[in-house]
Amino acid sequence: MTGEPILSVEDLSVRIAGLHILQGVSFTVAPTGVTVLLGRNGVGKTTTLRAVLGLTPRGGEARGTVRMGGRDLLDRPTHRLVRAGLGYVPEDRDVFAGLTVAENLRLAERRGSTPAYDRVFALFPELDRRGRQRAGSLSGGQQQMLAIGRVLLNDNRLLLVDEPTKGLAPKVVTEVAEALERVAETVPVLLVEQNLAVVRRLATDAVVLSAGRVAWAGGAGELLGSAELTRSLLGVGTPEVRA
Amino acid sequence: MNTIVLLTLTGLGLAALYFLVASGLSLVFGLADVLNFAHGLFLGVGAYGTWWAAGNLPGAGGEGLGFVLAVAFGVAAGTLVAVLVELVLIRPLYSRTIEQVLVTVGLSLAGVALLQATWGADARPFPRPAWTRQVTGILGAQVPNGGLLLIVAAAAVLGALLAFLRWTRYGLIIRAGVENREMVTALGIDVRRAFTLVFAIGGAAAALAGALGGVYFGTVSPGQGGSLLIFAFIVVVIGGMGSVVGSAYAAVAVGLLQQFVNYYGASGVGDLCVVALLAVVLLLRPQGIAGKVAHA
Amino acid sequence: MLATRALTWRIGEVAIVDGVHLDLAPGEFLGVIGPNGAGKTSLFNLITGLRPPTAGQVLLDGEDVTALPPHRRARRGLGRTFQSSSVFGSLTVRENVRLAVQAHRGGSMKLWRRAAADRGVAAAADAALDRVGLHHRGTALAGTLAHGEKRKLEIALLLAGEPRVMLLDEPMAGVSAEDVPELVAVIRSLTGDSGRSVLMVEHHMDVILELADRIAVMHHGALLACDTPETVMADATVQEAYLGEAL
Amino acid sequence: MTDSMVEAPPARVPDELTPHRRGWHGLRPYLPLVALAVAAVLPYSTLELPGVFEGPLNSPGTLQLLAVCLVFGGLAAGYDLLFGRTGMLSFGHALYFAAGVYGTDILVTRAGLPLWQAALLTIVGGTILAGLLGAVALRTAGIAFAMVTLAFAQVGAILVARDFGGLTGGEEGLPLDVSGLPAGLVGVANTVNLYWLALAYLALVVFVVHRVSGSPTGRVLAGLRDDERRIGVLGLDPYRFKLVAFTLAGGLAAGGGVVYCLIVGGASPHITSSELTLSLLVMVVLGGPGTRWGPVLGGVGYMYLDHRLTAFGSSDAVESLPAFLSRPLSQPLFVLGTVFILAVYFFPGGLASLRSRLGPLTRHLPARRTP
Amino acid sequence: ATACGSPQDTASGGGDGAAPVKVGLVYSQSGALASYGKQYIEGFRAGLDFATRGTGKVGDRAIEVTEVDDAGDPAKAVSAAKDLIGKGTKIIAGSTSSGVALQVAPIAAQNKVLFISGPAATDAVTGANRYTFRSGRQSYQDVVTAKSFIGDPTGKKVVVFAQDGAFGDANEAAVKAVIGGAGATVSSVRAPASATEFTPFASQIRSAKPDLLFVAWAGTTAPAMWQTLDQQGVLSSTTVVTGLDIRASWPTFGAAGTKISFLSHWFDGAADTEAAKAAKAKVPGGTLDLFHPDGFAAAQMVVRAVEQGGDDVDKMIKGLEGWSFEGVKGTMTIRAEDHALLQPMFQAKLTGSGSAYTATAQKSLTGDETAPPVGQMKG
Ligand SMILES: Nc1ncnc2c1ncn2[C@@H]1O[C@H](COP(=O)(O)OP(=O)(O)OP(=O)(O)O)[C@@H](O)[C@H]1O
Ligand SMILES: Nc1ncnc2c1ncn2[C@@H]1O[C@H](COP(=O)(O)OP(=O)(O)OP(=O)(O)O)[C@@H](O)[C@H]1O
Ligand SMILES: [Mg+2]
Ligand SMILES: [Mg+2]
Repeated sequence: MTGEPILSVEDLSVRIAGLHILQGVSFTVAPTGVTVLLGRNGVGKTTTLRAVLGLTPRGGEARGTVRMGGRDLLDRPTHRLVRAGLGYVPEDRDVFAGLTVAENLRLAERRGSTPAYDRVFALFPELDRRGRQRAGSLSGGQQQMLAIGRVLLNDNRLLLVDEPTKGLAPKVVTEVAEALERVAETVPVLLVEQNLAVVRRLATDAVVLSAGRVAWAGGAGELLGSAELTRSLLGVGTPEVRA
Repeated sequence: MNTIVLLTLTGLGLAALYFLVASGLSLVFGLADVLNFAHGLFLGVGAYGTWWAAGNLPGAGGEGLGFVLAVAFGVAAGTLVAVLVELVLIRPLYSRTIEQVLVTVGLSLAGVALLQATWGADARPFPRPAWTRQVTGILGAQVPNGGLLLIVAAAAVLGALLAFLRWTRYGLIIRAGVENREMVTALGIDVRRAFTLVFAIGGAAAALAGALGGVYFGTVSPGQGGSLLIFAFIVVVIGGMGSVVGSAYAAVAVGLLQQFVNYYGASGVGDLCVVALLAVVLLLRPQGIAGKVAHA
Repeated sequence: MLATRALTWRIGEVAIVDGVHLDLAPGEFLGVIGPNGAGKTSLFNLITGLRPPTAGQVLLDGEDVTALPPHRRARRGLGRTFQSSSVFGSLTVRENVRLAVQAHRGGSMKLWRRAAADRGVAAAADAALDRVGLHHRGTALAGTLAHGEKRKLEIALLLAGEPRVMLLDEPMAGVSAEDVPELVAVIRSLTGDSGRSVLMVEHHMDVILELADRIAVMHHGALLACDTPETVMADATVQEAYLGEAL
Repeated sequence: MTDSMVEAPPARVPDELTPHRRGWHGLRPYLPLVALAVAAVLPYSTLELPGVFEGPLNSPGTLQLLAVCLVFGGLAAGYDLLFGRTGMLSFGHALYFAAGVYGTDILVTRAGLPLWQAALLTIVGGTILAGLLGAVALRTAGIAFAMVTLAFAQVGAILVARDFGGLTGGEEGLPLDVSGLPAGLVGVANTVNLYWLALAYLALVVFVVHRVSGSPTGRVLAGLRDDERRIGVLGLDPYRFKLVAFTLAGGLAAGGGVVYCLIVGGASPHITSSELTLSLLVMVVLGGPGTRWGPVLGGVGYMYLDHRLTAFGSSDAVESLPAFLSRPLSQPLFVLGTVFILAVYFFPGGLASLRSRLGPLTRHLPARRTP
Repeated sequence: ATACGSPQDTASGGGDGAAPVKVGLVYSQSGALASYGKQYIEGFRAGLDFATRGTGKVGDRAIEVTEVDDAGDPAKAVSAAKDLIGKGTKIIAGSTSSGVALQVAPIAAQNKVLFISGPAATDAVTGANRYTFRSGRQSYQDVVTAKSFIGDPTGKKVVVFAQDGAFGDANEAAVKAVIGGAGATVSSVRAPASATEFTPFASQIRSAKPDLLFVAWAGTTAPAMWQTLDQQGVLSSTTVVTGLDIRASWPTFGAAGTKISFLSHWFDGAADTEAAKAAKAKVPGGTLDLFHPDGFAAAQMVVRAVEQGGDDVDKMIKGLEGWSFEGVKGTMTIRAEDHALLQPMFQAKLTGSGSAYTATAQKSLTGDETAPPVGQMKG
């Protein structure tokens, strides 16, 4: 790990509707590169990202400390965090179905910085072409592109990205992975991803969650290089099985 | 001929009144997705605020600039109440639409009762410039000036609202916020402020409608808003929710229909026609005249 | 078993689905691939009747069902999953599946029967949950499931209906790597000698290659090719438009 | 714009479809019967509840008030079948209730039919009316559905107010001609029979709603509330099921109208107003939509407040307050409205949520003692 | 402790010679008719004081008044009436609105208690049943007063402008009977009660060119309606008659007020009777208004009933039927056949401007002149 972590999560615990979903999760995100958050369905990856952003649902409660640049993030309003440079690509895409693609992008513009439309349209020319289409009528993959494009419009200090390649055609998966790689050169990324090929390509650090706790944390190379570790933590023999 | 002119112009006056009431409703209901049954309260506050100012506020009165000042005071009062309501009562309840119903219904009951407790149940004469009671001869028809005033005001409000929605980002923020508030905040936007603003504008429009409605009716009474409200709801729905332009079309359709049927048809068929219009429009086009096609 | 004839759906000038001819034999597993926005989900919507086509026909067992509403087609044995999970969020996971079983077995219009008393429905529902590995979540509200769990519930709902023709829209999206083999096994068990047919959209090529007898390639609404996996994978256009350089 | 207002009806698992919680042991299923028995013998008690009721429990005034409350409890429970359990927001439910009230009244008073015939005809007629109008209105969904039902109800209100053929008495209403009624239903001394009638109605509605919700059909209705498209893809016709729920709820409301007409001894146009539908909605929300007892509690509570607050407003306690307090407090609607607003913040999820909210509290109490 | 009782218990009334007499007043303290109710109760208190000469007692029996708010809702009024009757009340009075009066009247008959209806103007209360009386005027008396404005009606053209519904129907029917019956041609223009824009109706009226326009309009839209009639020149082209409402409404007529011929049930200064003076002295503010006389007369009738009947309702009825007394308005007579209350009515003019208007009596009609036709007792 190099330098001070950009984000440090300490003893994060989340309860929703009486369920103890995260039970004291601690990890850090390095100031450069991609830190991946891995784990089976339902272990709490999304819950972790959302807690960092202050998006724990009503009736839920997040405790612990989440620090970025020496400041505690918990209990700060989400929109402040985002304006301070925390970009978020949600798991369910969450595009505004009733708005057009262009309106969705316009909404993502942040005051005080020039929106980098070139960057977005270079990666996803589809979005440029479909500016006037209602986002709700986009195909699943196109919605995913919009969700990613929305966050690339601005310059961020840290990106929280939840399963960005889900539902994308293999060719686009490669493109998105490349794009994230390029982004990660300047902005650290905390990534949740199920596609191990993508993980292998991008990840510098890895955190594995299991049942609401951190099961393993360390360098990504170490994890993916060891068949024993991947089998015990990720339940797959060698990641090469899924290309 | 002059009967037709008269019916058309007075019908437009009526339409203008409906539109004024509906515009705020449409904004709050259509954009912020809050079924605001307390809209009548904002109307009442605007009317009573104007009435009170004309009698008590130095400089304000029933004529000329004094009247403008009184109306401004009423509108300010309505806006303030709307903002307070949003901040205190509605804000904790976004996305809990069902409970919003309870709160706004409660508010409308309590608010109207409070007006009644303070100023009594009886109608009070409303201060207004003398010229609003007179008529202007247009093509042989004696058109009441009060109605003309409403038409002008409604056109101004329509223009202002369209400009607001077109030239600012707020329309966008609110439409997005209704779909998914969380995601709007996750884009770094303070969605709460936008919603407060919508309520403020809705409240201001309602209060203006209340004040001008007072001019039109000549009196102000606690329950006055309520009777207009049902037509305003109908106008909003026929027009397509959240579409200000749609509301304007619908208001004109409803106003003229009522006026002409009341004159040429049997008595009271006007209301039935409006209700029938509502049912037919919705059955043929569930999203209203100007509403976009809802998508699965 | 299932066939489409020149099935077309246009919005204005644009053809979203463009004259698709498709034949699905009994027991066949047909994979559908294609770039994002190719019209795969739209094709499913036309086949299941959620959208009326602008032209063409849908045939089920040789019969024209183009004019039938979705529920009538489902009654004839057409089942599907949705790309973005659509489960009954305010019901428990188990109740979700029971509803699906009950819908399939008939007797839903019984106002005076105790639903819980039907052991047969309960047993079938539990069996379906078991197969997708969700039995331990039976009492959770479906709306609160994690993303991957919802995907599994989608498949359980489909299984519960025991359809003869199944349309799966990206069943693996978001399913954790560890669970993929299990789910693949479940899907594989759907076809085989049971005579059921499957039409599956999936972007995970390894899954498609493992399961599909034939692969259809969609592009700009039209069917580019429909052939054995080997032939399709060797096709240069598919390589270029869809697969790109694999990671 | 979105129809999320109606597409996102109160998310709550119907009691009938949730696994039974432990804690009540085997007793829980019998509690409703116990409650019914207690309610049935209530009129034999001379218990005085000062401030709660004007007279002892067995006094006609108290029984009349309770009867009205019970009818509305039943009405709210019936409306919840639509709203809370199927997710259909109808703004015209008052129409079927009013059809029950005016139908009975007109058939008895104007046509001189015996009560049982009038009641039967009215309930059948009300159900058919609901079926027909529902068949049209259900071609729309969401807010449009709400407004179409409102439009139908509004037509009903206009027809009643216009007093066609002098049938309805217009805004003055139509007192019920009691000369042909069974003697047991007439006169203050027989108020208790009306009370029992209302109790029977409430019990019937709760039972029907309970049975239906727990039936295979109820399961489909609960599914409809969440995702109509999915129901279609599962092979069920959403329209048919919604129509069944709408018709059944309409029939139950018409039945409530019959009982109410007898209790109040006539019909007045208040009950045709859209405000009544709104009140039903408020009752259900107040109590907790989609729960077995919530709507009943909401309905009973609402009507109780509505009737009793007039007495509260003119009570000495209120009048002795300073003017700025006593003026608003003497307005029943002010207090009622304020109660609604407070209820949302103190009982989110309705009165019925009280149980689950108190549950953890009681569970935690013993734990607190030993920190 | 819980005691057991019969579910059919109702307290029996009095019995004991010195026990207080229970009187229940069910009227609007809140709701849209609250100000009518307020006048009624002030009038009642003044009347009770007047009729018992300040003692509040009849003989040695105190009158114990229970007030209940019905908020204008018949259902609440019925509940209240049943409660009162259950507690042994033999006399019920009040009913600010017609709907309430019509719904409570049968309850009184079913339970054999006396009911004295209040400001409710509907003709249907008269002759409703032998237990029901009224202490105010009825619509028919208004119309007869209106007729007095046109002298000989033969060949005259009369238009009734009224709202849809029972109130409008009753007025239209009464005008047809009273003025039409006397030789005038009567036609009508009807508008929905919810109407807010009156130009179409004003145009219809103007083109009908009536000799007399009779307006029966109640509700908050009245000022707008008057303004439209004025603007469209109806008020200046014909004689327009309508009922004079409570004082608070006078300024809302605006400029139209001085152009209308009013028929009046009562206004302060309409007559200078002993009772009126007494009432004026007692009523808070010292100014009488429209419905003070109704409350006042109700109290007089209650006292009379108790004097004559004690606790026996049949005797009360006997004592009231045919009774003549000096009320606020002048001589009032309870007609034995149908319990109509024959009473003087007034013609009035408004003068003034702004918020200060005064009404002056032009003419008064005696109870006999305005008597409605004798009807059959229905129940
Ligand atoms: N609102 C909620 N109420 C109750 N439980 C919830 C809620 N949200 C999430 N959970 C539960 O928390 C657990 C963790 O969910 P989370 O979405 O964080 O998982 P995940 O690791 O992102 O899974 P996936 O890979 O499927 O996306 C799940 O079991 C889920 O059911
Ligand atoms: N109402 C509409 N207006 C315009 N274009 C539409 C509309 N509905 C769908 N489309 C377009 O139709 C195309 C087909 O969409 P569809 O969802 O069928 O794609 P898909 O093949 O399922 O893609 P994915 O793999 O990303 O899910 C997309 O390009 C989409 O943007
Ligand atoms: Mg997740
Ligand atoms: Mg798709």
